[in-house]
Amino acid sequence: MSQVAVQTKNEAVEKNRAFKRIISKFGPLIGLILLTAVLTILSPKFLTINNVMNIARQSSINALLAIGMLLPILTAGIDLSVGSLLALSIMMMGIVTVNMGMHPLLGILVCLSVGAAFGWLNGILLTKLRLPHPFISTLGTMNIARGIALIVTGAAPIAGFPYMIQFLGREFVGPIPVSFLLVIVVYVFFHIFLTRTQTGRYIYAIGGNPEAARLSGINIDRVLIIVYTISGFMAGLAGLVMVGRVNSAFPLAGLSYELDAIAAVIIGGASFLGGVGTVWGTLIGALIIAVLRNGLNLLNVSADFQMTVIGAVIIAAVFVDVLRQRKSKKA
Amino acid sequence: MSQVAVQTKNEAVEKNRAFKRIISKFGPLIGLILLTAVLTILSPKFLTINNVMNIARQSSINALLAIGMLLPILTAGIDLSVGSLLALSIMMMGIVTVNMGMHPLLGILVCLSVGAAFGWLNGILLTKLRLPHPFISTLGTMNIARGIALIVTGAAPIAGFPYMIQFLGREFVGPIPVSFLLVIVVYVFFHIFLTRTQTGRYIYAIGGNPEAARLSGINIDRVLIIVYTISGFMAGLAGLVMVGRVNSAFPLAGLSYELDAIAAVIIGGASFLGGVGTVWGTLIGALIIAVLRNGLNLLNVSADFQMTVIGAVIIAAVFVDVLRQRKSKKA
Amino acid sequence: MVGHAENLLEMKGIKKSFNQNHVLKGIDLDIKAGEVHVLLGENGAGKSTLIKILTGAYQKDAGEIYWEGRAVHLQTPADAMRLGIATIYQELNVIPQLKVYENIFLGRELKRGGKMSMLDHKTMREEAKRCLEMLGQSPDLADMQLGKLGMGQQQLVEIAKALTLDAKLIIMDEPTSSLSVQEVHQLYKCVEQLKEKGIAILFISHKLEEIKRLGDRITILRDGFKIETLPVKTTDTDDWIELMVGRSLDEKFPKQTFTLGREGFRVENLEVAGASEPVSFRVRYGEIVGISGLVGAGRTELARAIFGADPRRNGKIFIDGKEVKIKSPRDAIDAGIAFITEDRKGEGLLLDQKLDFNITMANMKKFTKKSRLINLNEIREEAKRFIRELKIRPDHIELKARNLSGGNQQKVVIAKWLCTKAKVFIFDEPTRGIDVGAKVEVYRLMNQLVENGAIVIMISSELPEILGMCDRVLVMREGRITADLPIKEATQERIMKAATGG
Amino acid sequence: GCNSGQEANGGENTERVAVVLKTLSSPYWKYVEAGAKAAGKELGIDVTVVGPNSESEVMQQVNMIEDQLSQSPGALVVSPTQPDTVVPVLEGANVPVLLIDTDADLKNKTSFIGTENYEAGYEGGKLLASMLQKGDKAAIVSGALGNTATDERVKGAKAALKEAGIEVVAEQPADSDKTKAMSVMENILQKNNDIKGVFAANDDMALGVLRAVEAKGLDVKVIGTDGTLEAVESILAGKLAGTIAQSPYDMGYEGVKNALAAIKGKKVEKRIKSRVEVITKENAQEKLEFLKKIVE
Ligand SMILES: Nc1ncnc2c1ncn2[C@@H]1O[C@H](COP(=O)(O)OP(=O)(O)OP(=O)(O)O)[C@@H](O)[C@H]1O
Ligand SMILES: Nc1ncnc2c1ncn2[C@@H]1O[C@H](COP(=O)(O)OP(=O)(O)OP(=O)(O)O)[C@@H](O)[C@H]1O
Ligand SMILES: [Mg+2]
Ligand SMILES: [Mg+2]
Repeated sequence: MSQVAVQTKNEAVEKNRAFKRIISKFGPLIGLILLTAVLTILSPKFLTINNVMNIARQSSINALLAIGMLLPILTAGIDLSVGSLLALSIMMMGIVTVNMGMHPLLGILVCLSVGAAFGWLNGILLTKLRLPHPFISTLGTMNIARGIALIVTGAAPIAGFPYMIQFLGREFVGPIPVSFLLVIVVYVFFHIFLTRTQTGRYIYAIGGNPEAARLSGINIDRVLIIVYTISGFMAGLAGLVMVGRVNSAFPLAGLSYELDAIAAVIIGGASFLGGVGTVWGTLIGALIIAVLRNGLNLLNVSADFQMTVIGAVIIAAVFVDVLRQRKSKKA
Repeated sequence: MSQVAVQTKNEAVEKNRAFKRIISKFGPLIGLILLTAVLTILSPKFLTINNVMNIARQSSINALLAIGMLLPILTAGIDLSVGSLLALSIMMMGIVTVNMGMHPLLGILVCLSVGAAFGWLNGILLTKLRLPHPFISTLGTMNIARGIALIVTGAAPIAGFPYMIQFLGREFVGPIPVSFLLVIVVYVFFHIFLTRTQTGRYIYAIGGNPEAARLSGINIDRVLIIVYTISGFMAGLAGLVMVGRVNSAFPLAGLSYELDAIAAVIIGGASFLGGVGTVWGTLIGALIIAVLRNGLNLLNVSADFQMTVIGAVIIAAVFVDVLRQRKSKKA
Repeated sequence: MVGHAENLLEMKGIKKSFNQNHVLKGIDLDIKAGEVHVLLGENGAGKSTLIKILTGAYQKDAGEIYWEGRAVHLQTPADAMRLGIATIYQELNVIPQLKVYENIFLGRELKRGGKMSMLDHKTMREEAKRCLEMLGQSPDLADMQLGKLGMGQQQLVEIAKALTLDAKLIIMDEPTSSLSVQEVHQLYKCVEQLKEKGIAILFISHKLEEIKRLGDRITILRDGFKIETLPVKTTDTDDWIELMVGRSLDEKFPKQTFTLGREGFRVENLEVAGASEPVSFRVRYGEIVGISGLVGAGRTELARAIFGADPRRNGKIFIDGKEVKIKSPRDAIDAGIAFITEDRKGEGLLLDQKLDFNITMANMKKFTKKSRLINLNEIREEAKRFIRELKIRPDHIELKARNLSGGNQQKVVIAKWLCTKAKVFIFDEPTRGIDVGAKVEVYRLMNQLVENGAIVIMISSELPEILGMCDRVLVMREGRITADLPIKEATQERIMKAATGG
Repeated sequence: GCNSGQEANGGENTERVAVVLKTLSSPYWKYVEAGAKAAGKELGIDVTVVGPNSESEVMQQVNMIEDQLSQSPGALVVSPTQPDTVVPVLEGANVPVLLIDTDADLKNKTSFIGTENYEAGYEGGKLLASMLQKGDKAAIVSGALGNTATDERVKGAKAALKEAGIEVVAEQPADSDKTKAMSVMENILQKNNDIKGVFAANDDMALGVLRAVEAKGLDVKVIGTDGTLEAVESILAGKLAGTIAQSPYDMGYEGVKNALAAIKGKKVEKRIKSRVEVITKENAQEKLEFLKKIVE
């Protein structure tokens, strides 16, 4: 009988442990749920299908940038250039499709490849030129890309994109914005990439201990170049969605978007020291930011208070996560 | 005889080594010298006393912020809030001295203590609330402080400060701006602080290996709180200089100054991974940025090209340092 | 020019220097298939540097390497792995954030199909489990996050990693330095099995008994030169030592016995996490107390709890009969306790700081003048003194800790704690990675400490040194003390029995 | 543009006018630049136009003024981002100083050329009110708080709307960013779907707002400010209801022209008003042609 008792207890412990693993996996979710609960109480309009779809749409640009940003952060790096790359990508797309009247598909190709190419450059600067930290190389390309975006059209915006380009950012499937469906697809892809492929695991390994990774035969340079290229590519993709949303490209687009992207990644539980962070955490981080902005608009919080509230909520969201982890450790 | 020969050779080796040590200590200096040389050739106005003093004055705000930023970076942290703290500090000073007409000394006290108090808060958030990385806590306070700065006067600027407050940012001793003298004094102070005091050394130790530091009996929390308090204090001091320069305080002051400060620190040879970086490197980093901006202005480079050039030079400045180090290693 | 075909590996005239420091001045080495070839040399002799050249981690300045008779150029670790060279480095090279099985397969993951296909987590997990069992470990380990394991277990993971690689040559740089008896024997068995399969092993160790037991040939390095290659079985260990240090060593354990004094240090009812009962023990002046046990027995945890490095719920600590309240390492240091940690890289050193900084950092107060400024000269002098006393090499204080050899790094950690002038010294694996000559220095130091009225506790997984240097032995198992033996009664068998519970 | 100026003077010592703007990275300031350069070309003088990367770089503008002064130009034309901040440095200038677009409390200024932003905002509010009924609901989308130009416009618009009895039910910031403006408007409409009109503190935001309105298929009048090419095209297409143009081209042109007059010692009016144009569908075509001409 005591044998059975022990077993039952063990099972309970096992269950408890599994539960904790889930909690700890979906940690930042608690912050999101809390925030949603508060806003639902404060504003009756908040939890309506319509508004939820608004949030889904509004979060998509940042969500795409953030998932790109997750990779450099996993390797203990950072990519400050994404906002500028977004701008440069869409300006080039505008020139190709609107000013030069080429086929929209070519425009999309240009948009994505400009982002990827500059991202690749970031990777090369970091690995081949051996610049000390991506903060510097991407700060450099951030300025370079923004400068070029301003130069190419003399700071003039470009409007009137063909429907095919606008599709992603504009259309709906039923009530669901295509841009959010894109986000889901991209996130699933990245989840598989990071957990189930060699390169994905190497990204974690490099962030965890670069020297050990190198001695294990991992080609660090190659992985880092891939990482920054992907981050740049995602900037291009986010740009494509943005153009679809506002049907125009302007050289100051994406200004300081890198901060929101980084915040989403970190709120989502990733670590600047590298090696720690998940795709789903990042998604929740991006949603927290979008929900917050949306809620403040709905409540018509005055502009000066908005900043203060955003600051406080960023801290609170992360703090909830910290509390949770502390608790799960104790128990 | 061969004995003598060996000795001479050894001496030569010793000298060579000492020379290399100096080079490696003043590494980023080479970047600065190169940049100066190029600009002197391109513009006859560049190397005039008048212009050099312009650069000294223009660099001083960033130099003060950067030396404050060096401390968090040495501990493998970061302080994103300095720009906002600068704004909040000077708005509060404006309210106290201009709007309420109190004594300027009280105003200065308020300015410095607001910065320090918020910096202290950053430290508390990091150490006592155990937020995962100062990026988040300071991103939060960055928004909070900016929000409050906007709220306190309803976003209106404040002008007409008493002379005593303007003194630091405005006056000259002979041809030398007081603000630059202040920078020198502050840098000497920080050099002594970091190399010759317990707390200073602990800052390096924490950045180098926090676990080893803790096991060596270092009270990490206490040191980190000091670090962020100092960083905040320096934001207040930089604000004081800014108010002196422009005789006004406005709530958007210091917007994105954290980026320049971080860039100065990193260009100056410090590492984001902590434990590495010097006071003089940081000064040179700040000067490189100021010289670059000034030079581009003198050459009347158009705004869009300026961005591109600044981006390229940031990368180049760091790259020169990398090349130098690689060479000194090979030899 | 080609190498000799009968050699699996041949290195000829290998030279390497770091800045002005000429580490290798022309080393020749050859390894045959199926042999265990041992490298022996003092700390800093260049053993690790030589093998890092062989694994592609460093680039040689001069010389040639032949693999199966053909000249090869090893640019990256991947090149060496491709040839069939697996390496267990001296310092742990693991990714704490990844799981154990992922670490084992790092760099050569198994995939479901072609080159671009997804990873086969299942097979990797299975393989890892098999390999861990071969090393006498629980297969459940495979799914643990590596960072959560102790040093010893991490080292085992490194070994497992090398074993799963289908290698022709396995390099082991002091693989047993953080293992305890049981694991060490498991490893010996593995080595013998590998040998039978015709796999060559390049083995680095400072433990002469194990060299004697495992080795076929031994190559001795000194001052950057190869001194000689000898057959292991027919030569004497004393001859090796003489070749290695240039003089003979009279005794390996310079044990001194002092008159026992009163009780100086006592621990009462201290709970080590996960243990079924609390720990109590006392130490008297004039004795050295050893703590023995298997990997993961909780010895390090006990020390950390005493030192305030981990939170501790219960337990009292007394020094000279007076209770001391310890909540943090600072409190412990103030109370006069020094804790020489086992993981020199993770917990001991500031790798990017100079030696004087490292040596003096736990006792900065001593060098702070009334002006609140630190006297840099005094720091330098003090550091120089310890560098001289402990024979740390190279001996200039301007060197960063990172650029020291493993054994010399260990000495720096010891120096740091000697510098605190503590009353109670807890050494956790103090001689890990230290050469025979230097070990004697460390033992002498312990004698000196005891003589000068300090309390010395030594945690060690090396039975010979426990038996050779201690006056009393505590044995731990699963967080409890299972035996407290005076040295006269302590035999290898009794200690093992208490450690395994068998 | 400046090379031709030198040629026109046949190698003589050309007069040089330095123009320091708030930024050069938006269409509005590009028009000012175009005006200044055109004046330089016509008058045969050397014109240098500079400006920081963005309107938030206040100290960078001050630095630019210092750097221009150290090259001793004949006159300086400045458009101050934060009016108070340029006072100390310009007070020490020993050349004529002309302000354009935004005024500052500067004793030694030669002239101020421009419209107050408050006035532009007020005109915009009036225009919006004229399209609505008394008692209708309206929203305001402002720039980044603390940006004096957009803040002043919002104040002006609010005053005009209040006078006309229009109720402002929401006022939210969108940092002069088109995408953010769209999101903000979506959210405002979520709560107030009976809004009839929106005033946006610049044209970029107005176009973002318009996009959100269009997506919902609502009939909401959107008024912008600046009169950029993109906005005017939108007005022509019957989308944007109107915009307030402050004649940036004229400001640049007049600034340089009067600077030369000041150098030559001629008398310059202390206050030169530039036109505020209310652009709606009626006059949009004309404006479009003008804008297209100047950006070439
Ligand atoms: N990266 C480096 N930079 C500079 N010097 C180095 C570096 N790596 C090793 N050295 C120096 O090379 C010498 C040999 O070091 P190595 O690690 O090969 O010694 P070892 O024989 O393995 O010693 P141990 O037994 O202590 O492990 C030492 O003097 C060390 O200081
Ligand atoms: N940070 C940690 N998190 C979780 N478990 C840990 C951690 N550190 C150690 N352990 C576990 O605690 C147990 C005791 O480890 P400890 O290091 O105290 O043993 P030890 O007797 O000193 O052996 P070793 O020779 O490995 O140092 C081991 O099972 C180990 O896996
Ligand atoms: Mg070694
Ligand atoms: Mg241990």
